[in-house]
Amino acid sequence: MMALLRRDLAIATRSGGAAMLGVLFFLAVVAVIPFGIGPDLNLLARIGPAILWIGALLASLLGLDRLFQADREDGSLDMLVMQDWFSLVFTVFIKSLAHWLATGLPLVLAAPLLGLLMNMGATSTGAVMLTLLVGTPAISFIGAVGAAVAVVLPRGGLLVSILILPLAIPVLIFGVSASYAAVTDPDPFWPPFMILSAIALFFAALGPVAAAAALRGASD
Amino acid sequence: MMALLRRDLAIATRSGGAAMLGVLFFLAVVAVIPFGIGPDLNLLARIGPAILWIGALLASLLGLDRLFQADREDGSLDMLVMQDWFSLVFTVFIKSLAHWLATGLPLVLAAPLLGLLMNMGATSTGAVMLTLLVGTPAISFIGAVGAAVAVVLPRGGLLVSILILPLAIPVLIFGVSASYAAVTDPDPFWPPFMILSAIALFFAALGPVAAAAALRGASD
Amino acid sequence: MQATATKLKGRRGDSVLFDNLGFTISRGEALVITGPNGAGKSTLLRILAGLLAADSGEFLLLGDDGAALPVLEFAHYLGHRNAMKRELRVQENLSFWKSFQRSDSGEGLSVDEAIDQIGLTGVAHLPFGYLSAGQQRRIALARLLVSHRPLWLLDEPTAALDKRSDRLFADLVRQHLEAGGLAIAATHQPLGLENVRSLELSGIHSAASEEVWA
Amino acid sequence: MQATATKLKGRRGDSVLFDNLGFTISRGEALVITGPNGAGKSTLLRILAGLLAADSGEFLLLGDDGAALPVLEFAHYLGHRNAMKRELRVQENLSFWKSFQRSDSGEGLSVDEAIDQIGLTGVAHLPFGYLSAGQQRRIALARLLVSHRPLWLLDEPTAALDKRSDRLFADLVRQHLEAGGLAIAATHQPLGLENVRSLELSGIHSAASEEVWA
Amino acid sequence: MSDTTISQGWFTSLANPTRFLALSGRILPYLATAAVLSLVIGLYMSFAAPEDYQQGITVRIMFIHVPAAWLAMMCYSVMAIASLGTLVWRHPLADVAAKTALPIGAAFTFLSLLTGSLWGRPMWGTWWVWDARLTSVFVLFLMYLGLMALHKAMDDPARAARPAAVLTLVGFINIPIIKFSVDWWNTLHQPASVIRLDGPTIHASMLYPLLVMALAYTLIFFTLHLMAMRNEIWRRRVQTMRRQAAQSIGGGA
Amino acid sequence: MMSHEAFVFLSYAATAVTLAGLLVFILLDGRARRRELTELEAQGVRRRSKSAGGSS
Ligand code: HEM
Ligand SMILES: Nc1ncnc2c1ncn2[C@@H]1O[C@H](COP(=O)(O)OP(=O)(O)OP(=O)(O)O)[C@@H](O)[C@H]1O
Ligand SMILES: Nc1ncnc2c1ncn2[C@@H]1O[C@H](COP(=O)(O)OP(=O)(O)OP(=O)(O)O)[C@@H](O)[C@H]1O
Ligand SMILES: [Mg+2]
Ligand SMILES: [Mg+2]
Repeated sequence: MMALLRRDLAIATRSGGAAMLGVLFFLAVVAVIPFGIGPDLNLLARIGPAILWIGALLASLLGLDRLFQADREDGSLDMLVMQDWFSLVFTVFIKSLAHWLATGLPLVLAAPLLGLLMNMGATSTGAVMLTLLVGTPAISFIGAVGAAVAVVLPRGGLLVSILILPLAIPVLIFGVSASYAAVTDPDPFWPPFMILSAIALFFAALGPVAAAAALRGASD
Repeated sequence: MMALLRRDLAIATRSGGAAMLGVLFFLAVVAVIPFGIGPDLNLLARIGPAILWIGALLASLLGLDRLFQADREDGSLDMLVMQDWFSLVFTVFIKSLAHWLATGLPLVLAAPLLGLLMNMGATSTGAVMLTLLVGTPAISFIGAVGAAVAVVLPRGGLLVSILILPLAIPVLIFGVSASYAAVTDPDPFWPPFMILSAIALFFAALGPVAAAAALRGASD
Repeated sequence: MQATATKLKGRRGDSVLFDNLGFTISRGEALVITGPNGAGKSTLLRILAGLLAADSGEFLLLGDDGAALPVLEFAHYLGHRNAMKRELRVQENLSFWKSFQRSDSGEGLSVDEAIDQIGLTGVAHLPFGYLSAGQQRRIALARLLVSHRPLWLLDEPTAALDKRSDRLFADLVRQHLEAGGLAIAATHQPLGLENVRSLELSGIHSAASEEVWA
Repeated sequence: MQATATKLKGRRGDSVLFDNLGFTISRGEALVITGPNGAGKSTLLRILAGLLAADSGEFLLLGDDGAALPVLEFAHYLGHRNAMKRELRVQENLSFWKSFQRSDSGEGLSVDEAIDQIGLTGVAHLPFGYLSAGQQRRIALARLLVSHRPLWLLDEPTAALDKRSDRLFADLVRQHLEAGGLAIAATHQPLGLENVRSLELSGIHSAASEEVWA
Repeated sequence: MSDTTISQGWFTSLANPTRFLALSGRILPYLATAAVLSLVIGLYMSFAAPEDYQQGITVRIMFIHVPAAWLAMMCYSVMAIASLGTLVWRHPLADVAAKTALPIGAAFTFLSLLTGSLWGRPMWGTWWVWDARLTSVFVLFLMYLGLMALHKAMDDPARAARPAAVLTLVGFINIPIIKFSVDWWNTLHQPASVIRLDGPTIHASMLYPLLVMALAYTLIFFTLHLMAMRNEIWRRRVQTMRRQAAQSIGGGA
Repeated sequence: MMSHEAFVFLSYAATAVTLAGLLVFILLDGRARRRELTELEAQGVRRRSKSAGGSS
């Protein structure tokens, strides 16, 4: 399974440059928001965490629709599906993890830079990083379900994103509220963060199982 | 060439009513935003144009990288390249156009509805529609170059993202700033809009030629 | 070890491709499936591999002690497509499959040995996408060697192979059979194997009679 | 009409696949290219089709009046891949190519006629992805019929075809030749054509000598 | 009829679409009559109900708004159960049930959004706020539309069944979100004009019309759903017969 | 500003229109499907389960 992780990462870094694309898109999002807000640095700092989170959520969608489609096209998917149920679920888990390492993690690492651009304080930036670190894997895991469903579709693209976005909303809600709680005083940081972690764990368990079920049904 | 346009549109619509998909995608993106930044209607109205533009950029990015790759994988690309230079450029133009019709146009048409949801005023919505109408084709055309380059490089290559997004970001920035200029009083709407139009025209001319050149060199 | 299919029925959409199909092969035996295009050879192989569900009937792999073995883990499936990534090197592709398809039933060859066996010494460092069609198919065959699995399910294994590679492939299968393996192959061309059983699919499809909706 | 290659040199990376290669075929003639895997057959065909640049030498198509015709517009190229969209119906795929590859050199068959000719009557409304490998290849062959082009460049046209379709294909090529067409095919299997010229690529590659970097 | 291994029991008889058609055909008239009757009674009661001292006449919107919202969620729950049927028992009718519930559920969700907006304008002074409940209902609407798009994207219903079922089940997490997100949202600041749910606990004079209307909506849902299911069975039957006809004309390859 | 009655009326009207539309759509769809079935049967395409009788 380490081999699968290594292979998917190798492909991601070699072709398309998923990591770069995600970070650049992220940057673009952060770059245009100030146009609307105007030069109000305070406001920027206030909505900064939300913007970073929204940007990260949207950037995670890039490449997600090809997660299994590419394997189907060259025939690898057959070999992945030819495993017992447990290994199949684990395979999906690993593939989602690889997707996260290639797209999600760079976003987390880029967050401090963007926090700077958004005039966010250190605490705030740290909180966003921490919540992104916990939250973006959840998006990859839940996204795997959409990607698995897309295997039977001639073309994934937008449809996958449409199917995934509503599911990712809880992650966003708690990610953002935990980030805010870290800076606004009366609200405690830990409760929303714990819920976020719980959701992430839940998705990490549910996503691969659901995606595996969809893949089993899809084979033709 | 009409046949090509029809085919590409047919493929796009096969995956579930392209026009409806664009609108749905946009709805999903917009629905996500208030969860992030909170239900403050004023703030929503202010960042509305930026959100619409970001949604449009994202929608274009999803699927753009496959513009030629899909044709290459099934062998159609050979037949597309087996044409004289002028027809090849025209073919690229048509394919980008089909991409825009399938992803960009629905977004333009959906903009008023989303403006309503984002609590944007009529002027603001109109300005966004106008800039999107001019700007999204530019993204498709410049994206075609990236897509063509992706085909060239046997291993995809980081170049694609590094190439497309930096070129697309000016479009995004002028689009957004023109939309804002239309509502904030001191700023004039026309200068940024003219620049946007100029960029769009430039890309519409340059994109297909550059992409065709890349494809000619690519064939292996 | 023994592979037995009983009363298999395969369907695509509303047409029954084959019904009441049965065979048994044991260690050292091969089965060649023939039939016109669209007869259902690939469908049959996918059903045997567990990638498609049979409409009815079953396919069992029995160990030497008579216990049923999971086909998923004891069979190699080689489909029309090669299951290799164009952007990765041959070496990377094969070692990925070697560790991904590791099995308890025995050790496979090393990647280099496998490449030698299919006669492509020296291509290990090339990206898979740089190979010619026949070379790609041969690398796909090398996948069968890098991890040992007793049952081979091969769908037109010799597509795009030149004559020398045809013979080379026949040798590989013969070695596999001699070592106690089993092979089931769908093909349009003689495989150059002796003593194989054969199964011919007629290509005449009947409509599914107990169609749910009708 | 006449197709002439003179002193063609084909290279992949640093190895020269063939050098000083020449041939001439005229109306009604076919050329069959053979050679082991990786010899350079596909490369040669792609060079002839204008999809790859030759290192040196040239390939010319001369009209009956001796004027050079653009190969791009007068040749059909059929590669290893079928150039069909899995998600579109057979009918849609073929009519797309019919109107996309419209040419002045003559009318092609209608889509339905072409499907009849390759013996797959009734599949027109199926998505291409639903067809079996051989059926897909036959639809790819039907593309050559829906728009008329005098020169056919075929890369392993009979891959995945059953025996009956092999003969059917041979008939199609024969008809094309009799109607004054030309054909160049790379293959590992006898095509069942009589009176064809043949060209064998050795598969022995030499290193590029006037290497720029050396 | 067939010797396949669908488990015995009461739903074996329902497993057969022909029998389902017969049975549903017999039930439908009664169901439809009951739906119309309860609707008439419910409408009468809701207009007979006294006006609310706070909300005035607009409180009458409640009698169509709340049942629509309930049905929107119930319909999704029906789909989720049907999806379980698809995944666990591979029951072909379960897929039909899940697929045909989609447009009906979308319609009810749309109605709850629309009547909510029409109520919100006089009550809150705005058509729409991005409040938790409103947004999560909006998300539910999106999910209905997304699933409809998914079904539309695949021409072979048999292949759409399982993936769509998986997705429906995963999307079920939105239902509790609709219920509970009000509390979660409190962590973010809220606009001043909020719905005063905690205000007047519903008085019996409003409770009864509401309950009758809810019953009417439920009956309407089941009537429409049964009809749509019958249509879908016919659609698949036609498709099957067409393909069989084409095959017998075209002959095998 | 509309009167409150107007909002009530609009909501009831919209509900009526939507539900009626759904009903009409389903009715028309059903009619079209049954017409197709009778057409096919008139063309001599027969349902298997019918023609096969009770054989299992
Ligand atoms: C577009 C706007 C609206 C949407 C999407 C919406 C949605 C919902 C939903 C989903 C429920 C069911 C909740 C449950 O059963 O737990 C509900 C119930 C209810 N809504 Fe709305 N609503 C909207 C606007 C309004 C407005 C403006 C009012 C009144 C001022 C209102 C008053 C109520 C009441 C009284 C209930 C019943 C609560 C109960 O007793 O369970 N809604 N709404
Ligand atoms: N994914 C699919 N969906 C629906 N029908 C299919 C699918 N794949 C194949 N079929 C149909 O099933 C039948 C058998 O196909 P199959 O691929 O098993 O044939 P085959 O014997 O392998 O043929 P070939 O020699 O051409 O490879 C064909 O009629 C084909 O149209
Ligand atoms: N895209 C490519 N990039 C680099 N080298 C390539 C590429 N395609 C093929 N080659 C190399 O060129 C040589 C000839 O390949 P070609 O595909 O022409 O062979 P072929 O005669 O068609 O073989 P086959 O019978 O297997 O189809 C091979 O050694 C191959 O490794
Ligand atoms: Mg086959
Ligand atoms: Mg070749």
